[in-house]
Amino acid sequence: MADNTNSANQTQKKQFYKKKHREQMKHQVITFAMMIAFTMLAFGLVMAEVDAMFTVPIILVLAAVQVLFQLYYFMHMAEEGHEWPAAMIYSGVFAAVLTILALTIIVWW
Amino acid sequence: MAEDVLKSGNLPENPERATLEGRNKFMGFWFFLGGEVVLFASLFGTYLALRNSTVDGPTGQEIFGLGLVFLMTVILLTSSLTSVYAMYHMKNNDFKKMQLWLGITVLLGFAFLGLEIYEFVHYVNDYGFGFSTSAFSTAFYTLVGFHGAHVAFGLLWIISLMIRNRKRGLNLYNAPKFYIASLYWHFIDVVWVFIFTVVYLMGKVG
Amino acid sequence: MSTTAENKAGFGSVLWDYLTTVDHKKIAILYLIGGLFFFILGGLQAMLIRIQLIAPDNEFISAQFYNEVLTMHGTTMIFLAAMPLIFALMNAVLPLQIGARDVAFPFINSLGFWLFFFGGIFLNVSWFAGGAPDVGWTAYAPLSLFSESHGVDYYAIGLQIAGFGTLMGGINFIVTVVNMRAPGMTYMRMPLFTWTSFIASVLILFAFPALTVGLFLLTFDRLFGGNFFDPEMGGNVIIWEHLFWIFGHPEVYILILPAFGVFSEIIPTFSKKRLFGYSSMVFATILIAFLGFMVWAHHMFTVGLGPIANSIFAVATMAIAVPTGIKIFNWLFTMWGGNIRLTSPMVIALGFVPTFTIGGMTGVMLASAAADFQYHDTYFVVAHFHYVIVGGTVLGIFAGIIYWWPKMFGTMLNEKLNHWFFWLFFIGFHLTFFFQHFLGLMGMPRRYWKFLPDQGLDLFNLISTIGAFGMAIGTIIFLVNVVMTQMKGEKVSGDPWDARTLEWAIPSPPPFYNFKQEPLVRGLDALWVEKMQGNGKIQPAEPLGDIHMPNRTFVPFVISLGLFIAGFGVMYQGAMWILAGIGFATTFGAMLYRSLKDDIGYHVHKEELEEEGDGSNG
Amino acid sequence: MKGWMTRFKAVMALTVMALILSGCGEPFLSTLQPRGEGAAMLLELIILSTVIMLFVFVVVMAIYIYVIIKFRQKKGQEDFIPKQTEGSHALETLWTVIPIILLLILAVPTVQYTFAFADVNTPEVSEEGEELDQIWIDVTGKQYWWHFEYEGLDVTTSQEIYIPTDRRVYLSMISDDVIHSFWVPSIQGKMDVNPTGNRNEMWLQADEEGVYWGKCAELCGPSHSLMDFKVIAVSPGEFEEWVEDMQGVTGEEEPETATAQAGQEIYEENCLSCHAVGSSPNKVGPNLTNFADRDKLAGVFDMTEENLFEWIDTKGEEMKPGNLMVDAPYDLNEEEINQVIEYLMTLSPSDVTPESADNGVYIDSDLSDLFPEEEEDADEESEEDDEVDEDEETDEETDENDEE
Ligand code: HEA
Ligand code: HEA
Ligand code: HEC
Ligand code: CUA
Ligand SMILES: [Cu+2]
Repeated sequence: MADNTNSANQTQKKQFYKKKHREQMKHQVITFAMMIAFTMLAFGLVMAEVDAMFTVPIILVLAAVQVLFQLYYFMHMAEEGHEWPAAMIYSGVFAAVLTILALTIIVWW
Repeated sequence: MAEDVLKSGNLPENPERATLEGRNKFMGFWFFLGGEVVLFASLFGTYLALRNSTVDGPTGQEIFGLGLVFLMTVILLTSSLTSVYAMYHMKNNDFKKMQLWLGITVLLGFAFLGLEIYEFVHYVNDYGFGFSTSAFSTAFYTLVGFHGAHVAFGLLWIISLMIRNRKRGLNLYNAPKFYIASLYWHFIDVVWVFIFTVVYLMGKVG
Repeated sequence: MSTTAENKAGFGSVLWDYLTTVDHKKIAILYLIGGLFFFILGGLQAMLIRIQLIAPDNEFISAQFYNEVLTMHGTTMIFLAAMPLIFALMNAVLPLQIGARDVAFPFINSLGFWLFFFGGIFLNVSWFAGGAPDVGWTAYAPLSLFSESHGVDYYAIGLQIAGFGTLMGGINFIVTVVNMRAPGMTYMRMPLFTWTSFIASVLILFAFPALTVGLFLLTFDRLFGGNFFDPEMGGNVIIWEHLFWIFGHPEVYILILPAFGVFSEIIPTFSKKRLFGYSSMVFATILIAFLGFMVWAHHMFTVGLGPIANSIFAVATMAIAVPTGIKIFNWLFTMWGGNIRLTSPMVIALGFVPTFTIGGMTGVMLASAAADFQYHDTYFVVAHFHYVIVGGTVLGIFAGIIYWWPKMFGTMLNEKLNHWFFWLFFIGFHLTFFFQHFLGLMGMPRRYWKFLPDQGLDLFNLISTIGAFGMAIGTIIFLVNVVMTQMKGEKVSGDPWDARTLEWAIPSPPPFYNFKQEPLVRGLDALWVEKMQGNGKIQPAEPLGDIHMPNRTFVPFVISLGLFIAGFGVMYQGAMWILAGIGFATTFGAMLYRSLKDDIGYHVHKEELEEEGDGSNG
Repeated sequence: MKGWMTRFKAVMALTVMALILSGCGEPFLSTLQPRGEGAAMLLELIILSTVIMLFVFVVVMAIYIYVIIKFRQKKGQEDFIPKQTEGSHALETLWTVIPIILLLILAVPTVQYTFAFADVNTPEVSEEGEELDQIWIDVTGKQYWWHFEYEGLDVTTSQEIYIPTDRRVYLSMISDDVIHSFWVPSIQGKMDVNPTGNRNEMWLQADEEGVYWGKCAELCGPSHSLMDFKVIAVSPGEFEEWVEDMQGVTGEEEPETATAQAGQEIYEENCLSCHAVGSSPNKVGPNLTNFADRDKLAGVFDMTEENLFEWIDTKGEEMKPGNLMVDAPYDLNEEEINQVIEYLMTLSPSDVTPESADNGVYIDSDLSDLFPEEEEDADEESEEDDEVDEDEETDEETDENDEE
């Protein structure tokens, strides 16, 4: 399992990775900024007492997008080696959606 | 191989997945998070079913203070970013900086938890909104409390990792541990995004 | 448990060995013993039920006690007998089938067992602490809130502990399959038992959290003043039903899929043919799991969800008959043109096919939402689910135990006694449950402590009770067989059945590191491929080298024990809170110890391995 | 909705099946001997699905038996290695498609019937084409007995409901404690009785006069198996008579004999807190207005003096474990109990009793006399709807009050 490449190669690789990581980090900071913006937008809509019919779907979509940001950028779900994690998360989401639908729609009052 | 996993330095690009044990941890933890999705979905579903069952107790609309929640949200989101920084330094094999950013993450986590406790105390004392007040209150405290418990557990976990490894730096044995702890921390954030949207914002809208 | 070397070692050291083991093969034996113990317990409870119902207006046991026995029978059988026995087979076989030296998380594997074990014990302590739960295994609220004894608290906390164990076991197997397959073992070369266990584990991962939450809500309501299910305080009892069945229906497929897997191994082996339609079998398994999540409300047709929801769930439920039918026909056509040997596992498989088909067909009848207004909560349902559970899961478990017994213990159960066991159990089974269909249609609801005379229900109930005795005698013969075989201790070869899959390529029982060299898999039915195309031996994928093994550990036992102790504190509260303190401190202390102490395992060195000689078959 | 089954009825197999099945069980209890429209429809569905299943089973078993006989290992063939067939697309398609077709055949009537059973809003139409009044009964399930209030008729009863034959009676059901399930196998399928705001609604219809057994079908405590009730179907005219007789009872009627009068006094002192005679809202114990006419005591025991004595003496403790009368604080001696029994035995306001269900007398009526204010038909419909709505509103109000 251990890396068998020689050390010169190693340093070169390291440099390359470092650069790559810095790139990634930039993306992540942008992501973060957008998440904060979304949050402010959502709170803003509610505090401004915009009509509920309009607000609720929007804030739900904003939340969903934020979560995708977290999953794909912060948790790297887009990178290779994440096929199974993605499959399992989406299976979980499938079960989750059914559960929530059931408990909101076919529960009487 | 066994003993070299404890040697620090000279780590491959993805140290968390460089060993079989690391890959197992990584996969297993992601799958666990898949299960957690259903766990929280069940709690959200229950909450949604009961959110209007306030009986005599106060409604969400009456008690939720958005300012505090906004502050909590920003703190938690920021802590997510700081843990990304920690992982960034982990991948660059810079243990000191990783510890530093993890430290900041922990501090933010405590701030969040403190505010949450303050919030609960405030509801109980000022609004008489206790766990047994109504079905709504029970559902509220259970959902938000489960999240809070996750935060608390995450804090203990990260702290113990930091203390345990403070002297020996990063290696192939502890890198996966740090990595999944940070995944956990992000997941907590994911849940919170839905909590502030579904519980607080939608509660306020009515 | 049985090898001569261990017999010579003292009892204490054997015990310590099992308390601290992380070897999946030993954990399998632990699950087997635990599961069989609870199966006998649940079976004895079933006998009490049947004796009470032998005649109308019988007063053999009291109404309250009947409800306790009934609840514990269902709960014990499902959670403490069937699940662990399935885990026993999975642990014993799954890593071997994919050519792995170990499971992905040996530590968590052992933790899973001990949590199950302590959860099961916790649940059964209720018998001695004021009464067992008495509200049915489904524990519908608000009856579960009305119940006065601590029984339901034992139910909620006990299942919670055992449930954590199951969840961990499930994750362990998923990762094992994803990450630990030997070179060449592609997904579409995995034996079907591995496939079904894998999919069942995925179901565990997504179904158990719903139960976890349900049990938490129940605990909060009963012990901490919560209002989830209290209509007076705005609570809603239907939430429990949904959560329970969102878990409960996938659970029944968790129970049946591995059994399907077992038969998909046995039938090809004893027909000397490869499985007919392998890829459609895999596909059907996945489809069953997927659909299994969308049908839970078929348990709630009479609850009043309205005709739209009922219709949707009825049709979705019926759809499951299609992939299951694919399986039935594939098994039949595996035998078609084969060379069928009627060994006992094969005879059990042959008993399974028609029995499960009947059970599945009554399932589809139940799925007809309107007609279910007549069937629901009657003995028709009881008959349905015993046909699928006993005729499917339990037969699958016994077939699997008999089939893999040589692999697990290196000995062979007596074939004659196996046949006796099967026929008594099988005939007893049909006597017991076939007539219950009619009892249900004739107006006998389930969970009835008594039925009244002059309602035409006497005869069938009597027959049913007689049949149950047949099952009991059959089970006793099986147990006798086990004891006799182990006393004799006659060794068998690594491949006594002339089988097809990888686990049969290594000695019985396998060495603790399973494969001396990682095997190279060259096709579906890896061993069969070598038997046909090679020299009958699996090629190694690597040169002989050191083998990395995990260290034994006592920590899982301690973690579980802590929760066990804490459970009492949470339940009795007051001065007993101190127990909760001690228990949680123990658990978290042990977890902390685990995460702080490096545990990187050890190596079996190449030289030692060479001394042991040829590790391959024979 | 019967239309589509009629075609099927032609099939011989069906008739044979029906014959075999109808031999099963007692006519007052068995789903296989339907005595009402609901149970008859359900039996059709049951038979249809059974036939489909038998067909499948025969196919499976045919292959199965053939395979076992034909391909069993023969002597001297131990080493024979059969061809390792991989599969067959044609076959696999076949056994995917055929089950789908069979399931569709079952699914269509399933959905139709599911909706038919849920329909409680369309009033029935008489032969003359007039809409019939809907008789609504509020059902309350309680540990371990049933309470019935006839909406708008001011009639209350427990343990037994009387219904007219040949027309639908509508039920609106709720529970006072845990979940129960209301089931009269030979007349109609079951429906849960839930404790929350949801009132489940269903209809009952009996073709023949008779005393039909009802069962509680949801585990509700120790005496779940003893929570039986009866549906007494009498001819419409007799039903009308029964309703009128019941309406007359105020509970203050003096019995004739002195012992019974003494019994009444004891009753008023000790039992009235939980029981009632005459129309009254649902109380802790069953309504006793027509107690002496009951077919069974407490739902399951023979109506004998000994049983009644034991019931009052022991408060039913052993007879119905866990029943709530054990909380009754009274302490009566033998004589007093006998006096109470004598009084209870006078509670027979009507000549219409369970026996009327099989005395062969049939009196017709359209029951319109019971609903006088709705006789003018012009805006009858809307009025009636209004009334139902109002009722629902009051229900909701009471629920809210309960919560407070
Ligand atoms: C191992 C467990 C197991 C399995 C595999 C199943 C399988 C099925 N079950 Fe069962 N079920 C239970 C365990 C199981 N069940 C339990 C424990 C309960 C009761 C719980 C409680 O209340 O306590 C229950 C209750 C239950 C109900 C609720 C009844 C009620 O309470 O009113 C229903 C209703 O739809 C149902 C349906 C089905 C169906 C459609 C299948 C299908 O998966 C069956 C599919 C199989 C076949 C159909 C046979 C083979 C197929 C062919 C040969 C192809 C051709 C067939 C046709 C065209 C029909 N089950
Ligand atoms: C895995 C699941 C499983 C299994 C295997 C069984 C097995 C059996 N069940 Fe079970 N049953 C359930 C799951 C299961 N059941 C569930 C979930 C319920 C619903 C509970 C509820 O309503 O809440 C139920 C309910 C249920 C009822 C309905 C009770 C009621 O509604 O009132 C009945 C009645 O006949 C019954 C009977 C039996 C019988 C006779 C067996 C037999 O197959 C048992 C055979 C086994 C034995 C008889 C063991 C024999 C061994 C010995 C006697 C050895 C002793 C000797 C030595 C120690 C040396 N069961
Ligand atoms: C605490 C309330 C309470 C009191 C007081 C009480 N009962 Fe009851 N009674 C009940 C309940 C509850 C039932 C229903 C039991 C069951 O079937 O589960 C019942 C049932 C009965 C029945 C059977 C009813 C039927 O319809 O078949 C009779 C008869 C009866 N009670 C008589 C009496 C008499 C006589 C007294 C007084 C001397 C009395 N009860 C006092 C609660 C009470
Ligand atoms: Cu009421 Cu069972
Ligand atoms: Cu189901």
